[in-house]
Amino acid sequence: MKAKHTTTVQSCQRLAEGVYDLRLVYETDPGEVLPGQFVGVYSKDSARRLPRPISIAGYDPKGKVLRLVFRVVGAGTEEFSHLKAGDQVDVLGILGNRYDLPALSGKKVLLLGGGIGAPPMLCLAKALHSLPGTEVTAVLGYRTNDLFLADEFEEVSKVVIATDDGTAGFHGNVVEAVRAQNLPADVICACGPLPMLRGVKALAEERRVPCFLSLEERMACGVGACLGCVTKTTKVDAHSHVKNARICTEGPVFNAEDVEI
Amino acid sequence: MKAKHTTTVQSCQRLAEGVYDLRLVYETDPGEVLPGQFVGVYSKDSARRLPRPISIAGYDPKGKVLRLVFRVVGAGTEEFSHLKAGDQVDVLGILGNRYDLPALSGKKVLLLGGGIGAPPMLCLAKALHSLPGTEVTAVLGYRTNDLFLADEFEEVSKVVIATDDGTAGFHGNVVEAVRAQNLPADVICACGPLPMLRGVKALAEERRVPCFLSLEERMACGVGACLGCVTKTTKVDAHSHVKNARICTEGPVFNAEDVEI
Amino acid sequence: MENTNTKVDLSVNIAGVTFQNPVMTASGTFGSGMEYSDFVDLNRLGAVVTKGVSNVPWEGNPTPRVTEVTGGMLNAIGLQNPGVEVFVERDLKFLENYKTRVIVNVCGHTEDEYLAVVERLQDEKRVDMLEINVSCPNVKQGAMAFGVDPKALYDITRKIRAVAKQPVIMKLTPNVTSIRETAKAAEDGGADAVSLINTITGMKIDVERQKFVLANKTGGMSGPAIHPVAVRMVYEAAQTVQIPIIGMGGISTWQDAVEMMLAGASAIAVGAENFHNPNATMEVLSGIEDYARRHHVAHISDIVGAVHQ
Amino acid sequence: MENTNTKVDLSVNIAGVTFQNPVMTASGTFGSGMEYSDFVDLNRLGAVVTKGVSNVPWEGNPTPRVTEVTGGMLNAIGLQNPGVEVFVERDLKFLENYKTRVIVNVCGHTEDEYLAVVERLQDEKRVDMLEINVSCPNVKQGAMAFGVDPKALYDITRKIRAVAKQPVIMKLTPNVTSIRETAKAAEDGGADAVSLINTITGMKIDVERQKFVLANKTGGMSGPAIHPVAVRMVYEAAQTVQIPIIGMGGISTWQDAVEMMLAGASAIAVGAENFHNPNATMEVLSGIEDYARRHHVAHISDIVGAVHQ
Ligand SMILES: Cc1cc2nc3c(=O)[nH]c(=O)nc-3n(C[C@H](O)[C@H](O)[C@H](O)COP(=O)(O)OP(=O)(O)OC[C@H]3O[C@@H](n4cnc5c(N)ncnc54)[C@H](O)[C@@H]3O)c2cc1C
Ligand SMILES: Cc1cc2nc3c(=O)[nH]c(=O)nc-3n(C[C@H](O)[C@H](O)[C@H](O)COP(=O)(O)OP(=O)(O)OC[C@H]3O[C@@H](n4cnc5c(N)ncnc54)[C@H](O)[C@@H]3O)c2cc1C
Ligand SMILES: Cc1cc2nc3c(=O)[nH]c(=O)nc-3n(C[C@H](O)[C@H](O)[C@H](O)COP(=O)(O)O)c2cc1C
Ligand SMILES: Cc1cc2nc3c(=O)[nH]c(=O)nc-3n(C[C@H](O)[C@H](O)[C@H](O)COP(=O)(O)O)c2cc1C
Ligand code: FES
Ligand code: FES
Repeated sequence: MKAKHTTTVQSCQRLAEGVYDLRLVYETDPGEVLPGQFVGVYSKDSARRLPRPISIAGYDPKGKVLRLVFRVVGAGTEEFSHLKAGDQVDVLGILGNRYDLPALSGKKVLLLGGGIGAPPMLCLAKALHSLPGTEVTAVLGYRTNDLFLADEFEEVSKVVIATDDGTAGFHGNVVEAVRAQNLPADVICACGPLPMLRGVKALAEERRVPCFLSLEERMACGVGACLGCVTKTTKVDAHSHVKNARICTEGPVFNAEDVEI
Repeated sequence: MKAKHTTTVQSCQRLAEGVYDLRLVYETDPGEVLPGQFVGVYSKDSARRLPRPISIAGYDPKGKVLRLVFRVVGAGTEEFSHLKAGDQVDVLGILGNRYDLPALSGKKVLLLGGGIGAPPMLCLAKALHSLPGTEVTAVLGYRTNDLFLADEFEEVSKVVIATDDGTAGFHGNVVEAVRAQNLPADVICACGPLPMLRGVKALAEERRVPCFLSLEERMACGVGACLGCVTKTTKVDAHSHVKNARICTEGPVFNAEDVEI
Repeated sequence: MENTNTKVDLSVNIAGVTFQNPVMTASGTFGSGMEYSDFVDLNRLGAVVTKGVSNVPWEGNPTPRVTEVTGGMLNAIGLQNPGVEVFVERDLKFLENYKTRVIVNVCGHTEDEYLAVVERLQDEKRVDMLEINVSCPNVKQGAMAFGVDPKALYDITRKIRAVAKQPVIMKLTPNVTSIRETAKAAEDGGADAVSLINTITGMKIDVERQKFVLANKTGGMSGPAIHPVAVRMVYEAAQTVQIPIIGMGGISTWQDAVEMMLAGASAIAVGAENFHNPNATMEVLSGIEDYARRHHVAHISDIVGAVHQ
Repeated sequence: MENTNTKVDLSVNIAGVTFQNPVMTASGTFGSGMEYSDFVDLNRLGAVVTKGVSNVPWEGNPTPRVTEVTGGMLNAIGLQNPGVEVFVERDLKFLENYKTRVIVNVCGHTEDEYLAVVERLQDEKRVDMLEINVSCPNVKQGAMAFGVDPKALYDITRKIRAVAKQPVIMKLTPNVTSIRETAKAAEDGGADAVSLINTITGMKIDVERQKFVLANKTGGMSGPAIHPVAVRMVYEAAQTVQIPIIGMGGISTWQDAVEMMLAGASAIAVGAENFHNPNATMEVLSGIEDYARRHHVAHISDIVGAVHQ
């Protein structure tokens, strides 16, 4: 059951320049929460009507605590960055599909997170960590050495850092890091900016390994009704009957083979 | 110098059902503040663009503390009622003209305040209280016995209470109360709903005493630029050159003779 | 104006079709109801108005297709839809599970395309009314052209009216000099009702990138920002035509809905607000009912056009 | 895109008149500058555009004349003004104290009334340009009619152009099916520039009282809510005409102003935002300057219409 929930801010902390870690406590159980899913966060300002899609960086079912990590890019995220413990926030969802954990179980999984694409990968890394025989390597790309979440990845996976300016780890982007270090993978999961995802898709094709991508697009409804958020697909989509799939509903996680990006 | 000021909430207290007492501390000196003037209070919600005109109920020049007493009638005043100490509020002004204190000095002054028209009368009553030989009687009209500010009027003036439902004081409106009790006056000052002001104007004409009215109208700019807030005048207005005067600039206090209401 | 317990008759009649209440969903903002059935009991709606459907599947526009603007949004979906066959087999079938009325929104590039859909739906029992979208600003070819030219609108209305077995609602665009003229053209062409407003064409430019935010450059604006324009147009249309009006455009609260009805709308539709508040239709509905009680309105249809009196 | 210290040339040229920067005030929202001179150093403005002036004093509409709507406001001032004589003697005289450019907005009920004002201003040195308001939706008679009919607009433009000694800006209404047509009509009639948009006609009804909020029933909508429509129309006009465009409608930030210039406006005007932020013009100006620096724009006029390229 999708629903619009009222949540209460537990904390909102700055992780790096412009990057915040927000913990929201649900009043009512949002149901099962899985890596890859997202929520829509509403602004309190009545001029800003659309929910902001933010990936789930973590969820604690005991306390019903949702963790979101976001970068300030505009008025909505700016507003969220000022949230204080006790504030109320309206949240749509849990929304979207999820990474197929059974399919990843027991494999060498390469997780690629570019910039603010890292948070959903952390949620996935933690889930994979508890699956026996699963070897996880996270390759995290940042602009500079103002890293965030890397320490938490360390706890559940091998970590490779790449920075655009070379101030930490590998000097270059995540795909270049994987190539340079020839990191092995049975399967690749990635989230980040589109150019990076294109590179990841190409890499996976070269290596002939399965690859799952978290896609992003501007959204309105978040629940599959408006057809605002589609991605081009290689085959006719079962729901839309055209070569378009709704990222909010059929995604955000897609098999790289199925989408044209 | 008119200016848009940033103020900080000192307190916001409920006085009666839906009526709040807001104290705002100016950062920079707003200049002289006199009875009859008003400010424009801005909403924090970016969908609400226009300042809400609110009369000055009091001002402490030492602490630069402005006092506003308002009734919740819509989204803006609803928002203001939730203000907490420490919140920041943007305020336009001190705006508008003022009651002519020298002209009232030494007279028997009848102050008529209907409902949320009482607050500016309190500011005036306090100012008159310090003028030697001035005798002030405040006639305050309420819907019910959920009175507000009456106790403060008691400290600086004689007080007559009138209620619409007769649950306190005189059963009827303020004009009826003045007539019934044949309250004496050299001059009348009044603020309240338009039907009441019409009654006050008629009363003053009958008695042939000077009468000053605080008028209200929907405003946009608050500073005389938009011509949104005019009242009909009996003679051609010096600024507009038509029979219209700007309530925000030539008013809000008008000699009853000069306006057609 | 205290609450009373009198029962309010919320039903409205439009062109012979009775709706249990005046609250509908605006086409394209509610799919065929399926996506919102977690939030809303579809049985409680006056009608589900479905997303525009064409004779064959349409791909729609490239992305980005949506963006936010002050008090609303722009969309340029471009009428992506699976075509009328899939629509009948899947969406109409889904709606058979509900007792609410169904209004099918129809789009096309050419008269023939519109007529093909209308014909295909002739014998579909689940279709209570047709709403003809002659006003979608997001398809390059056709559509909008019918909506802005009174003569073209009159013609296509006549042709559709001749073929349709269900009552026909012509959906009007606000992007015109005179809504009176287009409303009249629809009425003269035989429309059983008009609905308005569709979106107002707008544009957003990303100043840092110096590029259009939407792939389509322009998009249709909806949401609370357009409400005052919608109310004005409903009012003008109501002054001009005798046929019923379904009012929409920026309705986000019951007050907005009542305002639209007072201006002359027999029923109203909630559009982009569903994205802001998926429960909006239900809140609007209970607000309307409450309003009627407080104002001692026995039949909600009594308030339609009340401001004209 | 780091800050550099290069000096940006903010000046713009419109029909031979040079403005020190592209930031103007929108007519009717700034009086003649006097009321905002506490807030804004008028010398820093690109131009003061004055409130509409007619040949004789106008009383305007009854009150309420203004009300708020989501992201904006409605106004139905009805062009109250003291008439051109008082305007010349008082307002123009006041403006002699400032070096900023002056654009005088002109209104009338009939062609003759417009022409009377234009003639009276012929030899007034303080008048740099005229802006002809053929688009005010709040006067019952005249005005709006000229603005929505391309033929009438063409005619009045020609007549005014023949009499005016200053360059003429025709101010266009957004309440039309095609802004391209009206912009073209103005250009063909000899306008030296066009300005757009004026307000979009809207309505607000008080649902509890079942009455119109504005005495005039309808009012013109302005503020951020109309910005996307204004950008779209400026873009369309820029595609259509060669004469310069002054862009306005919902500009509240420098981003909005830059957006308008990218869409094709040579200069921009801040209107209702002055009521929200009396310092808005100055903030917009410094934001534009900063933007130009960050984007290494030497002359601000280089960004005009950049999104078309
Ligand atoms: C499935 C999904 C998951 C996401 N997860 C995260 C995350 O975990 N952390 C994070 O920081 N960001 C995430 N994003 C991006 C995030 O949604 C945007 O940064 C955010 O919406 C910007 O809002 P704003 O009001 O600050 O920006 P503005 O630019 O002021 O927003 C204006 C409008 O554009 C939309 N918008 C702007 N940028 C984007 C974008 N990149 N993607 C989608 N919509 C956008 C906004 O939602 C809003 O409707 C995700 C996006 C999607 C689609
Ligand atoms: C000179 C002056 C002094 C005033 N002093 C006081 C006071 O001391 N205490 C008090 O409680 N109220 C006072 N008012 C009335 C007060 O301005 C309105 O109640 C308030 O603006 C309502 O805002 P809202 O957002 O709650 O209502 P909404 O109805 O949501 O407001 C919508 C718009 O209408 C305007 N508006 C609504 N009602 C009025 C009104 N009665 N007068 C003017 N504008 C209105 C609002 O400012 C806003 O622009 C005064 C009004 C004026 C003109
Ligand atoms: C995402 C989206 C898709 C829409 N699709 C359609 C459509 O397919 N057919 C149609 O007639 N109107 C369509 N509309 C217009 C709405 O039905 C409605 O007329 C308009 O949005 C104004 O109402 P609102 O402000 O309540 O959204 C669409 C609107 C939106 C926001
Ligand atoms: C109160 C008010 C008065 C106006 N008066 C005039 C006028 O006299 N002449 C005119 O051409 N436009 C007038 N306008 C329109 C503005 O100049 C401007 O075109 C419109 O408001 C859109 O810009 P904005 O959204 O920035 O306000 C007026 C607008 C407002 C809000
Ligand atoms: S955001 Fe509406 S369908 Fe995905
Ligand atoms: S509110 Fe603008 S002139 Fe008074």
